[in-house]
Formats: sequence, C-alpha cells, structure tokens
Amino acid sequence: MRTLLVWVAGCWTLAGLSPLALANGWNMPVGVTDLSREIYSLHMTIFWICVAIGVVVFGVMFYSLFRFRRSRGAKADNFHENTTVEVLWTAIPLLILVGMAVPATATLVKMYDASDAELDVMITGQQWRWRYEYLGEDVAFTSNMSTPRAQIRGEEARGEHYLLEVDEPLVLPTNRKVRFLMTADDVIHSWWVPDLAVKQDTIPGFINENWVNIDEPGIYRGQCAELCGMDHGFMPIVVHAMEGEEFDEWLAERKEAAAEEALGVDRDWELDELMERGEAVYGSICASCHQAEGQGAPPAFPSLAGNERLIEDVEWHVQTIVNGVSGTAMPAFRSTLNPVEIAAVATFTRNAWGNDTGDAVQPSEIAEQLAQ
Amino acid sequence: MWSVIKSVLAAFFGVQKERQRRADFETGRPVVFIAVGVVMTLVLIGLVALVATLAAR
Amino acid sequence: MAPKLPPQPPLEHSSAATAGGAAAHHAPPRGMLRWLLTTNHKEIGSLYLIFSLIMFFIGGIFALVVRAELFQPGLQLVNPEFFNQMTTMHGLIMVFAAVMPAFTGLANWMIPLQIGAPDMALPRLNNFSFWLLPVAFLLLLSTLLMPGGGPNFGWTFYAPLSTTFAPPSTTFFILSLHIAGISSILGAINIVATILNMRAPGMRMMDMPLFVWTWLITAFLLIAVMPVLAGVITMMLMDINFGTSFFNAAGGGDPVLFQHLFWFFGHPEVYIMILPAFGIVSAIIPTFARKPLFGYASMVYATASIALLSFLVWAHHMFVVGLPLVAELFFMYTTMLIAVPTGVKVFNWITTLFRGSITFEPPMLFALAFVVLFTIGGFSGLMLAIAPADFQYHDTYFVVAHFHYVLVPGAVFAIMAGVYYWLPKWTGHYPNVRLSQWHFWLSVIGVNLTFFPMHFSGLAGMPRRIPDYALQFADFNLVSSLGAFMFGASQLVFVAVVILCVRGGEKAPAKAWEGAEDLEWSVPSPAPLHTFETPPTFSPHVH
Amino acid sequence: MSHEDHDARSRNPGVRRTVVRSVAALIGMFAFAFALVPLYDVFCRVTGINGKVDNTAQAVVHEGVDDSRYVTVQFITRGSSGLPWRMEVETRQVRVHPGQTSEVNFTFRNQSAEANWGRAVPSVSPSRASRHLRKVSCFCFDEQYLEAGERLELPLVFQLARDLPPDVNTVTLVYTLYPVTDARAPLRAQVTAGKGDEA
Repeated sequence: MRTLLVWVAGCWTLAGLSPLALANGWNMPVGVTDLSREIYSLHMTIFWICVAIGVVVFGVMFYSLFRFRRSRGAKADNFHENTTVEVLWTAIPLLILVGMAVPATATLVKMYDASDAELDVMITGQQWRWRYEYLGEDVAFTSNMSTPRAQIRGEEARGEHYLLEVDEPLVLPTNRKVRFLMTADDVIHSWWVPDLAVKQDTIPGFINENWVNIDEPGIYRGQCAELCGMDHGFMPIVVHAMEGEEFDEWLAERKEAAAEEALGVDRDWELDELMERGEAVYGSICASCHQAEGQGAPPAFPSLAGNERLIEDVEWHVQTIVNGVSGTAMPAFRSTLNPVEIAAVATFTRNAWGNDTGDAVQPSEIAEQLAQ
Repeated sequence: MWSVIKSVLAAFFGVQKERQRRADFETGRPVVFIAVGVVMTLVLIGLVALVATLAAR
Repeated sequence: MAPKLPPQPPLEHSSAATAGGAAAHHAPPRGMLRWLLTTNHKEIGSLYLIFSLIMFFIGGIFALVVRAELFQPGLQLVNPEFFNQMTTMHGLIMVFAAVMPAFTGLANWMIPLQIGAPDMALPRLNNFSFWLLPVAFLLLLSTLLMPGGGPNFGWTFYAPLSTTFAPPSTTFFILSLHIAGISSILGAINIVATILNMRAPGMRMMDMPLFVWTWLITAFLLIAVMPVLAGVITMMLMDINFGTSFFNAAGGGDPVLFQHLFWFFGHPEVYIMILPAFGIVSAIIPTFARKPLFGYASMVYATASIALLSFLVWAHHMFVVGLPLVAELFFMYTTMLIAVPTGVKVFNWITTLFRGSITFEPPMLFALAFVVLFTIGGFSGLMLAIAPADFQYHDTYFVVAHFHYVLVPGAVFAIMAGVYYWLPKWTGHYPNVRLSQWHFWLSVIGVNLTFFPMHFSGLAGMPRRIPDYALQFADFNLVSSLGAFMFGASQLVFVAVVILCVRGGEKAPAKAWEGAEDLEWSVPSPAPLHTFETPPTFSPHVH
Repeated sequence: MSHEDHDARSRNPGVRRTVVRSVAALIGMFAFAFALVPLYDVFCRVTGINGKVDNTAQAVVHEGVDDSRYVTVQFITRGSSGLPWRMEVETRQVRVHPGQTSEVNFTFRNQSAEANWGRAVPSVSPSRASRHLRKVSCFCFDEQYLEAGERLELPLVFQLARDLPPDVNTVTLVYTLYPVTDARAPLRAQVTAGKGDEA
C-alpha cells in the first residue's frame, strides 16, 4: 500500500513540473524572428497536447492501479477486446498529429524560402572556429572563441558569457533578409543560434542555404551543434544585430580597414611589430591545437617550439601555413588569413619559445607568393 | 484478396479484432500477407510523397 | 539481468533424471570448458545475460566519467579528446553490448520454453554467436589503449569525422562492429528458424505468446538491417584504407550519403531494441493484473506492421542536414504516421490494468515504471517529429533526454522486469522482495533525476556531446550528474539481488506467479537443463 | 541429449529451408546497401537534391530566352588544404535570363613548386535549382593538371532552363578545389604524357 502512495506522489510531481517549463531559461527561447516565434508556438502547442494526453492516460492508469488493487479485494474482470475503444484512441491522436502537420508544413515551407535576400553571408565551419564572408563586400574574418583557456581550467573566475564569447562577432542588420550560404572546410559542423531559430549543418564540399530576418537589435549567442572533434564545445557563435544604418556604417568601416590592411602589405614591418601582431593571431587561432607555449599535442598536433625543420626551412614553414596539410587537422590559411597575418604569425612562431631565428617574414613576400 | 488487404490496413492502423485475427491465421498463408504488406508500404510511400510534393508547392 | 546459473545443483539433478532411460550418455565437460562448449539454450542464455550485465556496468562507468566531467562548468577531469571517446564508447557499449545481448539472452532462455521446443534450432550456431561477442567487444574496448585513442566520433560515427579525421584505431572499431553484427545476424537466423519450425504440435503461429511474436519481428528486422550496417562500415573501411571516396566530397562522394545509409539501419535498430521490451511487458502486466492482455490481436498486428513501416522514417534524424523541402515533409509525415500506431500500444497495457486484480511484485513495479516513463519518452518523440521544431531540438540535450527515456526506463527496465519475472524459473528461488524494492525505487528516482533536467538544458540551448557548457546550464547538469551516480550505484543492488536469488531465497514452485499462463510455467522451477524432450501437448486458450 | 538428436533436429527440413532463405535475404540486403550508393547518386541527379550537379556536358537547349525575369547567378571559389592552387572567377555574379547561355572565365594558378592534379567539385544552392542548371562545358568535368607556377584560364558555359521555378531568383554555384589523391594521378599522367609532352 505504502509503495503505491509514494509511487503516485512521485509521478504526479513529474507531471506537476511541466508548468515550470514555461519559466525563462528552462524552455526554448521565443527568439527575435517571425520564424522563431512560430517554432516556439508549434513547440508549446505539441507540448500542451502531450501534457493533456499524459494527464488523461496516467490518470486512468493510476486510478486503475489504486482502485483495482488485489489487496483491496478487486476481482479480475475478463474483457480483453473492444476494437471500438482501440479505434478511438488511435484515431484521435492521429487526427491531432495530422492537425499539427498543417501549421508545421506552413512553417517549414517558409523556412525553405531564402529568395530575394538583401545581404548574402557565407558561413564556413572550420575545425573549431567559424569564418564569415560578406559576399560582394570583400569583408571577411574568422570568429574564434575568446574565453581564455585559464577560465576553462578553472584558474580564473568565469566571465558572464563563459564559452559563448568570440573575438569578432557576426554583425547583421535588423529588418533585412539575410541569406546564409553554409559550408565547411573539414568535417560536418552545425551553425545554431537559438534566438534566431537557425540551425543548419555545414557539410564539406556542399553548400547549404538558410536565411534570417532579425527584428530586434541585440547580441544573440549560439554554439556548434554537430560533433566535429576535440574542440566541438569551444566554437561559439555570436551574432551582433544592429539597426540598418548602423550596420552600413560598420560595413563601410570594415571595408576601409581591410583596404588599409592590404596597403600595409608593401611597407617593411619591424620585427617586434610582426611579433606583437603574430602573437595575437597565434593566440586566437593556432593555440587551440599547438597549445599556448607551442608544445603541441603530438602525434595529432606537432610541437612548434624547438622544431628543427621549422627553424631551418622557412620556405616549408610558410608553405605549411599557406596551404595546410591534406588529411590532417592543419587547414590552409591562404584564404582565411591575409598576408600581414600570415607573415606575422610565421615571424612569431620563428622567434618565440626559444626558436629565436631572428628573421622576420615580410608581408610583401607572402603577398607576392600568393599573387604569383 | 480483399480481406488480406483489409488486414494489412488494420495492421498499419494498429487495431484488429480477435475473430479476424483467428480467421487470418487459419486461412491465409504468411507469404501472401508479407507480399501484400510490402506492396501496401510502396503505396503508402507514393501517397505520402504525393502529399509532400503538393504541400511543398 | 545476470543469473549466474550455479554450476552444480540443478544440472546434476536434471541430467541424472533424464539420462536414466537414454543410452550411455557422456557426462558434460567440467568447469570452464562446459561454458565454452555448451550448446544448451539455457546456459547460452545465462552467458548472454552475464555478458550483458558486465557490459552494462562498463558502459555505465563511461557514462559516469561523462557525467563527472559535466558536473560543473570547466574542464576538471578529462581533456575533450578523451571525453569524446567516453561518449562514443558509452553509446556503442550500451547499444550493441548491453541492451541487444540482454534481449538475445532472454530470447535464448525463454523462446524454447514458451513454444515447447527442446532447444534452439541450431545449438552449435547459438554457441558460436555468443562467443563472438566477447571477442568483438574486447577488441572495441582495447581501442581505448591504442595510440590516437579509441573512437571519438559519436556512436553514430558520421563521416568525414569518422573517416578522414578519425584516429588510427578506427579500423579496429570497424572490425569489432563487423563481428558483433555477425553475432546478431546468426542469433536472428537461429531465432527465426526455431520459432517457425519447432513449435510444440498444436501450437499454431497465432497461439504464440507476445514475447515470441515480438522477437520474431525483431529477428526479421535484424536480418534486414544488420547487413546494411555491415555495408556502411565496409564502405568506411574502404574510404579510410583503400582510397575510395564513398563519403569524401573530394572524390565525388557525399557525407550525407553516409547519414542516409546509417540511419536506414539506425531507425529499425531502435525498434529492434524496443519491440522485445513490448513483448516482455505484455507478458508481465496481464500476469499481475490477473486479466488477459487487452487487444492481443492489435498488439500482434501493430508489431507486424512496424517491421515494414520502420524503414520509412530514417531521415527524421537528418532534418537539419539540408534535405530538400519535399523530403523533409515526407519524413515528417511518415514519422507521425508510424508514431501513433506504435505509441497507442501503451494504452493496451493500461486497459489491461483496468478492472484487473493487481499486485505489485518486483516484475510488475518495473513493468509499470516502463509504461509511465516510456510514454514520457514517446511524448518527447512526438515533439521531435514536428520538423520545424526539430530545428531547435536537433542535437541538443532534449534529444538526449528523449532517447534515454525510451532506452533506460524503456528497454533496460523491461530487461530488468523480465529478469525479475523469470528468475524464479531460472533459479528456483524468488528474488528478495525488500532488496528488489530498494533497487526499484533507487532506479526510478535516479533515472528521473538524471534525464528529466536534460529536457530543460536541451531546450535552453545546450548542444550534445560537449565536454563543457555555459553557466546557464550549470544547475541542470549538476542534478543530472547526481542522478547518474545514484542510478549507477543502485544497479549494484540489482547485482546483489541476482546473486542472492541464485544462491538461495524463498523456494519458487513451477508456476511462480499466480496469474502466469504461458508454457514456461509448466516446467519445474528451477528449469532442468533439458526440457520438453518430448514435445508437450498444447491446448490453445483464448488470448 | 546426445549429439545425434542435435543433428536430427537441425536436419529438419523446415530449419534448413528457413536458414537458406535467411542467408539469401542477408546477402540481398548487403548487396542492397552497396546498391544504394549508385541509387543515391541517380536519385540526387534526377531530383537535384543536395546541390549535386550533373558532371557530364549537356547540349544547349534552344528553347528561346525568357526575358520576363532576371536570375542572379553567383560564383564562389574555395580552396582546400593540401592543394596549393588559387582559383578566381572574373566576375562575382552575373544576371541572366532563363534559357540564355552565358560564359564565365575561371583562372587557376598553381602556387607551389611542383606540378600536381586538382579537381573543382561543384555544389549549387538552392538545391532545387540544380536540376535546371545545364552545364555545356565546365572544368569541373575532369581533373586538371597544372605545372609549377602555371596559370590557366578555363571557361564555364552554362544555361538556366526556362522551367526554373519562378520563386528562385538567386542561384549560387560554389566550386571547391580538392587535391586528386596520388592514387589516381599517375594514371592520368601517362594518358596526357602519351599525347605529346607539351601538356
């Protein structure tokens, strides 16, 4: 008898928990796009249908368990078939689901219509960072997680947006339809921002399409949602949505900065200038594999500190950075880093951690090799 | 043949009378039921694909 | 889960009795050799169940390493590379080494007894398909010690992470899955041959208990689906070692093709893991409600149609991979169409309870927990079927909560219910009721503490398979980890119950449970090594 | 239960028949798994799923130009690790009428110190448009061979079918450069070398 009461109490608290699901942080975000609101309402509709069916089903079950206990002298009946009841309890859920299929289809059709967008952004998933390119604006940058590794190891206090902060967020205009072209360089990743209700796998060698039309400015955070290897949990996505005019200003600024960076290629750079710039590039991109002190994690990721071949053969060193190594996790940075960054990180890795070869790789050499 | 189709449809729907079950097992041969089942599955695929293409338009 | 058949008492007694009349009957080999060479379905059944329990604990330890790391934000215990190996191995061991062998063990034990057959159709093949398993999974576990580590690409081993970017041990992973696949295939052939050809005279196909019916359908699914898995991993092997590019875009291949092939195997596989559970629960609930199963015919027909319909729904695992709109709609509709006839079978069990005369022995407790918690898993399954909503659920902890609810309180509780239900028949003793209840309540609370918060962390935006998470998911993961350790510990109570039950405990008569009707209860408890030498006369009673 | 009884049971005709049928089904399903690969390819080409584009040259269909609407065709070129080539397109996007044939030039540059083989793998978005994209001549049909530092300009001649769904007004064609694994490269080398060595 006692077991039954505890049992019933246990299950009813479970059912009771469901209203809690409405509280913020417990449930799916409503989001800031029409689609995300539609998906949220689909989610809550099917949720409440399930709760309703659950209450009825478990109600009948617990009533029978309680009422027809043998210890209460219940005599067993012998009926074991009533197809009309069975037809009913199959037809009703089927009708409910067919009813759900209609709005779901409408939402899905809308989700697949990425036509006449005002802005095209190419999103490329790489092993363990995202690369954004504004098509036609030749503004492109890589977005790396900016949570310091010390916070992950627990040596420092964790910031508010722990693991969900990047050095270069994807900046998008509000109230404009933005079309995403998504692909990957190595393995399958998945670009997901819950507030925008956009989740799309990025598949190497293939292009996927999606779109968003953000209503409110703000910062929306997401993560990679497809297992992609060691740092799958450490390649966040931050979208910074701003008003249309503000976005145009930002874009113009970035174009200018990119042009200026291109100009900077021809002049000769000082060694320490390159070292400082190289250290920043190394920290955000290369450290995740070759580690902060360049010791790497052999055999998967070779060590750079005291690497004879690197020290002796600058040609091979630059080649590896520019063209990567096929079949390994070392990507080609030819199209992701500009000549200044490649020269800077090459110089840094040739002079840091005791490698001090003393030579500075000039951006002009890299640019000339790339433009060859 | 029609009764076999009816039985397979009942199976898809998931509800069947005991009497019908007894009749099915006594008279029908299993391979007939399997064949009709496969054919009905193909018909179901066609139907659902049709609905999907119409809905996608 | 793992009745260690005591080597001595029941065997001597039975073989002596039955050997009386037969010609010079050579004594069975002694000790270890006996278990290695046994062709008896009862011994092989016990071997399967013991193996499955050991693997259940190994898989459980991998899960506890995962949960220990996720206890708090930050990386405290393992590096991400090893964390991925733990999640992958947890998935592989639990699916292929714990749940499937456990059901095969119950099938080996009970199918011959329930259809009145002396043994399985192909006893030597039966022995061979068991002893393939330790080989396969020792090989799989040994990959953890190989340079580059064990498989770290998830139990779904999507290409190209599992082909071009995989550790060198992947070839061993493929070999071990091949061996495990062959073992399941041979087991399935054995079961189909036994059920179709060796029923007691008078027992027609329609008089078979539901556990035998569901296992027949499962065996057909295994025969249809395991070769597709073998095909996929062979293609993977050729991609990795022989320079083909089935799944490599560079050579004209397509990683999405891998997902189609894998899930074409994958979804019938999850039905393979739940149909026997339906069979077990459909045997237990009528027994303890002392009332025939409601809608036996519907149950049989629905299970039969699942064998075909389960092949139409595979791409609901791939809603966000970039399927065209028509395909997305097709699979949403088929998933809805199949979810209903399968889900409503739960109502049959509940109506069996209605106006019954119910008692709550351990098997019944687990069966009832199965009905309640499996239904919760079924509801989250219905939510996942809505394709637009799946864009937010896919690859988050909401999906993890869904499939754990249908697998842990689903398949695993049904296996435990089966073990509690048939232990008296296997060992001749009732399991200790007090300890069983402790095991039940600790498991139920542990399961809910572990997996219910995952619904919320998933909805709030926590992706799957990540070793560390943002601060807003901290509380959910804390509760989940506590629950996981509680659930893990409570399985030790289960081992105690089983060992005590094998050793001693309250004597059980042949018909151990008052409401039991199937053929296995006509055999003495503990079941002698050789039963139904002369086929029993079977009189069909109404279902 | 002596061994003879074991054998007697397994020689029972029913068991043998079931085993034979099961093994046949097994071999059938294993073959079916491998047959799915070409089936998938054909199915993708026919329905244009997954942006797969037909890699064989198609003749121009003279069905007249539908100048009632413009379609923007965008081109994106992407390198990949392990192939030191650079691939650029002369114009980022072109506006064409369905039915109109147009040509765009792509330049390939081998930036490494030794000759190697590469191949451009196409992908079209939205995937439902790939069925209506006819490629008359395209460098993506076969593997390219570039000497060290060689620069090569290759045209893409294509035509958008008139029956392109009306709601598609932007088609993006992405080419990803991949190294040709040396397993096949020497084979191609003899072929071209045989044809005279100016390559």
